[in-house]
Amino acid sequence: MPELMQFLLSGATVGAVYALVALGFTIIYNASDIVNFAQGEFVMLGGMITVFAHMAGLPLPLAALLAIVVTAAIGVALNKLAIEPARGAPVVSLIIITIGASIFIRGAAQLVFDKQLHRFPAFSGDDPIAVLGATILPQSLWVIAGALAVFIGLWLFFTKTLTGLAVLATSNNRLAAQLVGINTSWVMTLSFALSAGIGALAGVLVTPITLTRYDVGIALALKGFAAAMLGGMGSPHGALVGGILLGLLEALTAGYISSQYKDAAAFIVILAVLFAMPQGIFGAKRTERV
Amino acid sequence: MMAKLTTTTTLAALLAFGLSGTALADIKIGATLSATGPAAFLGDPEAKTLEMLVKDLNAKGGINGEKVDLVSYDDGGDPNKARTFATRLVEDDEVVAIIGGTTTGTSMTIIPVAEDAEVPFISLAGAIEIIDPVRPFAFKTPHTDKMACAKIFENMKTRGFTRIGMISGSDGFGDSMRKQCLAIVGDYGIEVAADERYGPQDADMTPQLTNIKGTDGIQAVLNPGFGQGPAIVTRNYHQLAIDLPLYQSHGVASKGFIDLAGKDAAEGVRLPGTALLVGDLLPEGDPQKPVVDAYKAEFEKETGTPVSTFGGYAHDAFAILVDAIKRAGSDDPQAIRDAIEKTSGLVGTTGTVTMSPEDHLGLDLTAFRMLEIKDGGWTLVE
Amino acid sequence: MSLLSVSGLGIEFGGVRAVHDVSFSADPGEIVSVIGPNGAGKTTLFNMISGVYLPGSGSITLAGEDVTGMSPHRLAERGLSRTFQNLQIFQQMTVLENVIAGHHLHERGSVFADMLHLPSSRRRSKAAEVGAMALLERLGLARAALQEAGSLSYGTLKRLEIARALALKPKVLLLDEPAAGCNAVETEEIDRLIAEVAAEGVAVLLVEHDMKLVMRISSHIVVLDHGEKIAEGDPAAVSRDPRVVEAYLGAHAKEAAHADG
Amino acid sequence: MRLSTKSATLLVLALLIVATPFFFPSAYYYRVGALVFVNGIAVTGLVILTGYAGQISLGHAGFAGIGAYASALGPTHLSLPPSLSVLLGAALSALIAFLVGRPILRLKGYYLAVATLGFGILVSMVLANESGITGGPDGVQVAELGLRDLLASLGLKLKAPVFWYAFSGVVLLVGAWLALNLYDSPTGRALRALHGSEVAAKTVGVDVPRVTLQAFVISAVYASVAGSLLALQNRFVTPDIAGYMYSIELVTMAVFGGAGSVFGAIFGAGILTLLPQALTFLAEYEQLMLGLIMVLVMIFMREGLVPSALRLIRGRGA
Repeated sequence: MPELMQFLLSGATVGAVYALVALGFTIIYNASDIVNFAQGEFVMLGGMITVFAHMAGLPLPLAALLAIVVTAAIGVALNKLAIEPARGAPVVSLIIITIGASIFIRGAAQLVFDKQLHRFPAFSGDDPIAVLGATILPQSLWVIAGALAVFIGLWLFFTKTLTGLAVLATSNNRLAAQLVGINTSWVMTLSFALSAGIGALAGVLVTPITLTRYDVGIALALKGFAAAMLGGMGSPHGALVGGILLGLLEALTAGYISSQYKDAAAFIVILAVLFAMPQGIFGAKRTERV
Repeated sequence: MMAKLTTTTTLAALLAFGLSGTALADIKIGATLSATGPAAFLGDPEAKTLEMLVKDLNAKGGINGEKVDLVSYDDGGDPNKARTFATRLVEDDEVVAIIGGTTTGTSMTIIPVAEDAEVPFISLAGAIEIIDPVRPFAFKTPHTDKMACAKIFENMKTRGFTRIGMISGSDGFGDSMRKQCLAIVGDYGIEVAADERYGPQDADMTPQLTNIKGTDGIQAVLNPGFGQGPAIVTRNYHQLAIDLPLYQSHGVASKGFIDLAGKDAAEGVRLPGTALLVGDLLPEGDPQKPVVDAYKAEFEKETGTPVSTFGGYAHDAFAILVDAIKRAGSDDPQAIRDAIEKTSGLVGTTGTVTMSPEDHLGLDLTAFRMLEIKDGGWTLVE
Repeated sequence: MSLLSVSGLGIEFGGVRAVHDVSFSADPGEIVSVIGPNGAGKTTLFNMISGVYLPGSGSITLAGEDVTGMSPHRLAERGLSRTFQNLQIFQQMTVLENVIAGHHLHERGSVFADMLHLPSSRRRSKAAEVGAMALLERLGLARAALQEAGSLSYGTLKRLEIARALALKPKVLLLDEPAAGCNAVETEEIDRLIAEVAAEGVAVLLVEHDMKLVMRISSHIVVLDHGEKIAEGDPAAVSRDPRVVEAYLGAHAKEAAHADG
Repeated sequence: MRLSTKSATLLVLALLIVATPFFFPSAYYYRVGALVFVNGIAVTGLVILTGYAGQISLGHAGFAGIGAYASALGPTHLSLPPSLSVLLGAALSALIAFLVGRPILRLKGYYLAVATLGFGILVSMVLANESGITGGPDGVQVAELGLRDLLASLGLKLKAPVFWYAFSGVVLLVGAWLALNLYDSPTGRALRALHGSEVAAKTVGVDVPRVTLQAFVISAVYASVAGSLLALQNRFVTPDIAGYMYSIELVTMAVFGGAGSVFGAIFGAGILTLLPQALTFLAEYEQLMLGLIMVLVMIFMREGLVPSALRLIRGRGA
């Protein structure tokens, strides 16, 4: 039984990492229907900027705050410089644009920072906490709590605030949103800032566990993306549940079946879910208009 | 038709402009290294080392009075690019020797090019396939994975371990070393009772380690891998409070590993390393001491980053090459190759190199030192 | 038995009844118009008949075969063709290619023959091209044949869609507002064309806002309001029906008059 | 007389292939040329899938991987001659594309992008993990194709890069010819029609799942052949060939030059293959520049370099 518990805790830790990345995808997707392939780079930036600001002598909380703010600004710049000028472009073009942006950010990061692995100290030390015969690191609790907090924040944002509703309205029908007085350009700016900020926060929280380097973004983005798809694009519930499910799936496969094929197992399950439920578990169904 | 003509000339111009060569120099040495890409943390110090050594050598008057010109390319760890750059080095830059191939994959694509062109090639990658079977023009400087396995198993044997667990990275390094270790583990009377894997970018290895922990009678655990994996394994090992000795590979033999794993988690971890990491612990009179101390001091002064084993591989490759050119007294590739093969007693950072027609590595196990991490630093086990 | 018959057809979107319990039929050579105010469910009805939407209830029979829920390309194989209210043109293709694509069912063949440019593939293409040119001539589009479709005017594209739909050699043709956005001359041409097509034995289903056009050419009219059929009959009967006048014609007469300017 | 696009494209390609070697100072340039052609072959397949049919794939390197490993493993495991192994790889890629394509192509847009991405990653994972068969992440050696020796025995001795330049060039010409034939054929029109408007394509009778699957399978075969050629000329292959980055590079090449035009896409492959070679002194900035190019081209030249340029020239002329 302690084995199962350990697998579950591991799954929850990794799953919370994926969920945090997936949550970052939601806002931009909700505002613009764009899947931002550069989301993983936001996570990387969150970690790397914190590392380097901390090395430069800034206290950790301040370094983390700086990382989140700078990354949010980079998110806004991405929107202004690459996404807005391409409005109305087909999906293929938008995919290439965001992939291009992610490669660009990665290339810049290896020049600005370096190519080595880094980490900074865990927030509450490294002494494991025992849970039913298994153990979990305090930092994992931080990540899980962070994922939950971001989830609740987003859920409240999209259901209870006018701004959140404006974001959804913009996605549904940009023109109509403009007609009822929503400043859609501002909504887009805000969405990118929020998404990037959440990505950076994820980076800050997970770096003590996963370590960071200029190129960690791709792997994180792919897993976060898979989680978002599994749960249903655009739904905060989906991102959270998808992330945790994916983490558990990997941990249980590694624990009980084969650690060699845990990633493959995860991908196969996702593909299977997509074929059965093309909108993901919590995704909204959309009817094509003719 | 106009447009098409323009295209043709542009293409030709592009080819002629960018791709054609550097000015004529006395002795031209080529390198293709993975200074960027997934293996950048290996290739970057290698590239910096070569640059530094060439500058030094020329400042001291070069080889036999002739200056050395280094043509170095960054293959990004992509074997396809490595092959292209190797072709470029031999066909276009007309170098007399190639250093490089940061990874096994890139090295293996360079070999056919070097063999075809009959230009000596010194690889900086670990796999034994590079020099076994021996090919006339292929050499390498790092210990093979098999030697690292042997060193570790020897140490385990002296401690009386007969049953161990393995957790290997599924990247090239981890996979190759796992295979080599499994191939020879029986020779030491040791049985691998648990054989787990993890992905190169995984964030948590507790499920695999839990399985190892739950396997009966395991006395020690070995983790072949490099990059972040071993650091996370070491942290998870500590988290699960597994009190068996943990062995890492030479793939993580750098100060960075201790920082990433954390001082507490890394305490007591053993790994085979080169003298380079423990220069200050070497007794006076150790033949390697002056070499490693000089390289370490210079590299750290020049780059501001701590010295790593990988940069040391490049250091040794360059030393072997310079020594061979000196002895050959010519920059004819064939003569250099013959001289490299006769390298004898050359003291490098990884060990003392003595090559032969049957051995294009020239290192033995004594060059490896079993290290143990204590209080966030290295100690010698023997 | 009718060529096309629709019975009890209905669909819901998110709990809202878009179309409910609509039945009617059409015979070869007939022009059946579906009219009703905006949002009455006319296009939704067309989308169900042409297989774009899966009906929630009811059935559709084509030439005696139940084709409910059949995918559009299978319906096309059975001789059902349509145009769209919002243009669905192959923008990147030339005008001629658009109509050749309309011949797809007649020109399709082995993909290997197509890639190898075998004589069989060339023969199929050539035949389709000849047919397409003839249709373009008929619709007065021959001069634009080699232009990229995306560069043409709205009215021209409307005709292009009709040409493409006719390329299928349909038994049943669904026209969704063919005259919308067309000037008086163009409208008259379309009017003539629809009559011609019907005279060749095609059952034409028409959604149109131009009431004068509808009243002039329809042999049968189905009136929808809020997704339900409220009346049906020949133009004279429908225009006299008090429910129709109340629900629709009163409001629409003004609109039509306005449109005529 | 006005040349058709097909004849013009083939003529220009043939001229480039034959004429540029006169400017080559060393054999290395043949190597680069051969790489351009190999990428050109893979990218021509993407023209059919993305340019004609409008479907995206971020996993085509997976098929290149299958082709590459087939030519590596066929001779060692099945004792097949390398040439037959290439065909076996193509057939295997076609079969896998057929099986995977059926469910995957039901997805649209981003979902299709991710599903194909996942497929590519799965392939590279299998190639890396099944090290007993594939040699694992460090790769495996590939046998000599044998054609060069045959030519040598007939008295035509070619350096390896020269031989591969010529061989890949011929394969590229054939591939371009097939793709151009398809463009102006019933199947090609059906594909382009569904790209323009899927619903309209259906209503004119296009069996959309069937033709998209055909496009997917054909493009997979192109990628597979390209992978085989790459493996055979490198004499060594690692799972990197099936990796995410190579998939992205292929799509970028196609879209950069113009996914809708065979010449454009091959041109894109040429530029993006040559650039890193021409700018080796900027290797540190390679990623930066690649990313920037992708973004800028998509913003300012949505149709890609060649079609946008042609439009500009024609616009001026008219």
